[in-house]
Amino acid sequence: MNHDFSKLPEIFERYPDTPASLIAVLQDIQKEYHFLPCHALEETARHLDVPLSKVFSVSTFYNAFSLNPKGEKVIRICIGTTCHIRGAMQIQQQLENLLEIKAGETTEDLKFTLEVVACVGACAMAPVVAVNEDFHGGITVANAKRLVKTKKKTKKGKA
Amino acid sequence: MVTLTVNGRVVQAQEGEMLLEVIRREGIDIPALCHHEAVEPFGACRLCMVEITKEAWDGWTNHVTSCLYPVEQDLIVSTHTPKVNELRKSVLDLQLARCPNSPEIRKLAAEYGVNETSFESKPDADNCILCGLCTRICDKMGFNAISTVGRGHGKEIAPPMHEAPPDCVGCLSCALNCPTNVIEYSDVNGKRTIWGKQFELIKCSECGKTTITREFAQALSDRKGIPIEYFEKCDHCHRKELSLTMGQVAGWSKEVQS
Amino acid sequence: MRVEKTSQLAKLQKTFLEKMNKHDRTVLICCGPGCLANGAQKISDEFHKVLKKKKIKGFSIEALKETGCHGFCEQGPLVIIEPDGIFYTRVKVKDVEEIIDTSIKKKEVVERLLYTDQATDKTYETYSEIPFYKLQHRVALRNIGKIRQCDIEEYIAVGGYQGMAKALTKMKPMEVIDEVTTSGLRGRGGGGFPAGRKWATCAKIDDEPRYVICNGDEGDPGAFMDRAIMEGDPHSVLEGMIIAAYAVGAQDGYIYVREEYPLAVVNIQKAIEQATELGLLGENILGTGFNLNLHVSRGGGAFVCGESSALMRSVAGEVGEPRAKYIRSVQKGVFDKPTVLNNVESYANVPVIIEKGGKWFATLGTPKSTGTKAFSLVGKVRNTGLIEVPMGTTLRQIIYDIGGGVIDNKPLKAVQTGGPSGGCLPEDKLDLSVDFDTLTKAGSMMGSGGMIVMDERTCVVDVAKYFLKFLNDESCGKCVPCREGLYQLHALAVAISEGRATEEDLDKMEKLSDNIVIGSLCGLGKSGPNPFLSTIQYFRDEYLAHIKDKKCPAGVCRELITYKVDAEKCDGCMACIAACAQKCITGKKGEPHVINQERCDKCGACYAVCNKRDAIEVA
Amino acid sequence: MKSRLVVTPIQCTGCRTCELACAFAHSVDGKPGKSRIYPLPGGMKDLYTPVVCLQCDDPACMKSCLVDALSLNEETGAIDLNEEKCVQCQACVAACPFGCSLHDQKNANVVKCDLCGGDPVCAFFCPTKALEFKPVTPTKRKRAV
Repeated sequence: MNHDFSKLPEIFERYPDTPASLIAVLQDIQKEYHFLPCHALEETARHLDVPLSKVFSVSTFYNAFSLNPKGEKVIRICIGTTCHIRGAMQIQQQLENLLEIKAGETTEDLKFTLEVVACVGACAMAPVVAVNEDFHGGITVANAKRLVKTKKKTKKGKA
Repeated sequence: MVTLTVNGRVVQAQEGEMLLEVIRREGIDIPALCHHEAVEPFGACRLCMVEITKEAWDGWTNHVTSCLYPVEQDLIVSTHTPKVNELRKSVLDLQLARCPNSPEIRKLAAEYGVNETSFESKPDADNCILCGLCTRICDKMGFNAISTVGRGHGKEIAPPMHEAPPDCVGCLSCALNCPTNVIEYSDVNGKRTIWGKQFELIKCSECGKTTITREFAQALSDRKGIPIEYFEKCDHCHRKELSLTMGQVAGWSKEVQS
Repeated sequence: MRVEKTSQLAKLQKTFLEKMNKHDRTVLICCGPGCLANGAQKISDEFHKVLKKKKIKGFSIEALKETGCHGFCEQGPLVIIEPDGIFYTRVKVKDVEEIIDTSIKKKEVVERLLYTDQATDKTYETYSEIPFYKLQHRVALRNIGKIRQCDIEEYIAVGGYQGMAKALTKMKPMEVIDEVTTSGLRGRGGGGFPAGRKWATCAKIDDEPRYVICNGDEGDPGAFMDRAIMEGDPHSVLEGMIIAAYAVGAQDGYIYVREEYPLAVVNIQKAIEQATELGLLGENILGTGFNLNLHVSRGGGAFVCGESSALMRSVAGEVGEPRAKYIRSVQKGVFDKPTVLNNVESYANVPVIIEKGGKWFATLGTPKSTGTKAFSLVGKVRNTGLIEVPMGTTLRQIIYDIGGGVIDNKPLKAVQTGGPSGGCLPEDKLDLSVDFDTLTKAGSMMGSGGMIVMDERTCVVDVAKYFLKFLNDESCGKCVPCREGLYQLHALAVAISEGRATEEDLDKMEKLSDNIVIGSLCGLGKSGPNPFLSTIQYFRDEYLAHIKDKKCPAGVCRELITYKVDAEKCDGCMACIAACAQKCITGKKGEPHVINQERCDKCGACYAVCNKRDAIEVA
Repeated sequence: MKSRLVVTPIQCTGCRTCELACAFAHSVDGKPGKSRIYPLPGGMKDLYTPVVCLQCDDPACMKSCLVDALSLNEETGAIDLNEEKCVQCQACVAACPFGCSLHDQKNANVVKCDLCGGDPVCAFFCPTKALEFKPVTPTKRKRAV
């Protein structure tokens, strides 16, 4: 896959050129490309003067990073304790069935990524599902279906 | 100097020394799989755990990894209490579940009475116990070619992107210090292969014996200013050369004398 | 503009306070995480839209405020009309115009949006009368929900940065530490270590530079107190950090914020900029010659980074693997330099302690656990939300008096405190006082303050399994007992939940747990078996039911339950048929449905959608 | 003034007593170890040179060691190898221009002359004084790099 890496220098600009900036730089790259392309990791290693192996180690240690491309819409099902006891498992299964992927996977058309997240801190509204940065509380098996459907529609509508 | 007691023996130690050093100096055998003097103590394998207490602690005891615990005045250390042995046994039981086929782990576990793990064995087991010695030694040598990848139970040791590591020079330090000998390499026909990367071994310009890899020699030359020619001969031919040079000087003086 | 002197700060406060009270009506729209998830942003947008069209005397758009979490998330989105404190709940976009016309124009009340207590059927006009609020005592959360979120002007207006001014200009560093020691403040992140002692140790170490760090990596699932503070009142955290930095002699500090809290990252960053602009951060603060720079460090999503040594490695851009703490982090912390690390709530308490005095703080709570503590009260409790109560309040008071009891008045089975590393306490422990030592003694812990209420439909084996999975996923993998031990412990918990385990397995788990507790390197591992240990302590029977009778009494563990349609109760609405992903429910409209047990994967979707709730039975 | 191992090749008869002494002095598990000293032909008839570490002033072995396993023992003047620290990379074996860091294949480790901790047995047992441990003026010392 080809990517436009012209954004990288701009990302590097934002932080001091020290190894301590590694995580921040990777986070910005993740935000920009929705994953960490190999080339970007190599550039980061060179720029911050951090061994490539350390960059790889850090990018596989933290949940925030993904080495595989993610979908345009990242659906994150909160499986925090409260969501869990209020039925997040069922929501997860429902969404997995609807999108025909498992949690952690991305649809073939790169439109949706389904993820589980440990807790988004909106426990009072459990169970919670986040679509990109939008949080939706009080999700049930029935309205989870609607959520994905509307999301799919708006996607189609825009395209 | 610090005075402490190890298994009832009063011993002296330097300030800042770790308990493990003192214990081993006393000739007491305790296992430690993630420890190597070349690198900082790590505290991952938990086998070097000992019980510590002090008279002033009123019977309170603590279990610490001796590789990481600095000596303290009046410390009372016990290396083989029933609880310590149980801890080691438990750790070895768990390690055996991870690496059921490792002869090294099997042997050590058997010493603590574990012949088969009481847990479910890892189905796709390799013999890596994730002690991290390989990566830490690699880092210490300044090559940083490999690292831990991922975390938790799925953690592994791998080169970046799981591809041939660009920074590896084939020095073999990772493989030779692996406590379970899990890192594969081969030296065939003047070529060394490790981590999926191939290296040319230097052939002695005199006898043709292979020595270290060219990349390693180049790195040593670049970083330490050692003339690259030094690496062209094997140690044996170097000795022969020295013998002849000295012999020449000696022979010359012999002639002068006579 | 820069504030150069304390007197200037006092003047500013007056100006800002006048500005804040300029309008005779103020509308506060709660934009905390809970309300946002229920559409608070749309409410706020609607208010702006409608108010742009209408001109109301003595009111302008400036008097509309988006605030941090007001606390009563269950009833959100919340809108509060000040100064009377009129409290509107479950506000919808279509209600906005009516609120404006009635409450702002006519200064009357929209009755139907007021809160009615389900238990007593009593309706309340203002929030301060509601039991949920009435029984709380807010110190750390003092400003949240009352001022515009992340607004330095309003923070100063309500007395912000006065504690800092007092510390920097009237107190010596040692006096600041003494004050904090007197207050008895203990770490709110879960450890409960006395903050004053930590600061004193750090101040004494002869090494430079020193650092202050704020742990905002609130990783406990089920907890969102720190999130609410960082989003709603970030300046209180900054002020606390400045005071700490002054006390220990640090010139640099880091605030480590979870990236899962994007708004917290933004607001903390914004707050730092606002404070720096006013000269309350940066060089020569208040003309005292004291300098402090604060930086935001975003966490990468690793629970273990809540552990201080892992957090410090993460701040340095490394993998978050903890180090053994025989050499303490106050001595060798971030970048191997002396470091004071406290959590968000701890810092938020500090300005008040300095302002009102440590003695005042120590009058709150119990002698050994002073002050108040914020909790996120969630789970199967009626009034979910963010609360703050004096230490020593009993669990029963929190759950029943503030929380309004269990949903649908079901019996309470357990309350889980302390996050994954904490434990579950049964009904008969509800009269325990909530403080550090009592909870630990009972086999749970204070933790960062998640409080999750569980009813009879919660299976403790499932809860233990859930937490063990979480901890197993989040283990950094460095040391063997945690990496391998929690993995095996989880595997055994799964075996129990699937009816494959024996009683010997329980013994094995207890023994293994003991060894993990002693043998692990960091706090994550050392407390890792707690979810199992506390549940087996109080709910052994339920474990045995899974093992011996192959039954899950709570009807949760899939392998041990069956879903059945009660033909008499089923009215054939077909809702379950539509919800079933396995397509294993058959039946015609108006006729009782049947579940094909062979194909049923027990996902529970049918149970969840059944209109006549009890037409589908779990056994 | 520090003592040094002084080699006088003319005196050497190639009897290999030094080699034997060294192997015994450095025994491993009760078995003779790898000798650190080798009397080799000096290029002329009946001329032998006992080749042994020169304990250079600026030693290539020490420079090549990336884990600081080699260090100067101030007391003995020897470049000592800390076997506990050594990672077997054999950089020193390859780097020494005199071939005096050795790889012991049998025990899979690296060895080098440690002057027997200040009293080298090779010199003690040398019947012809081809090897002597005695004080020398520093100017005669060799440099490797």
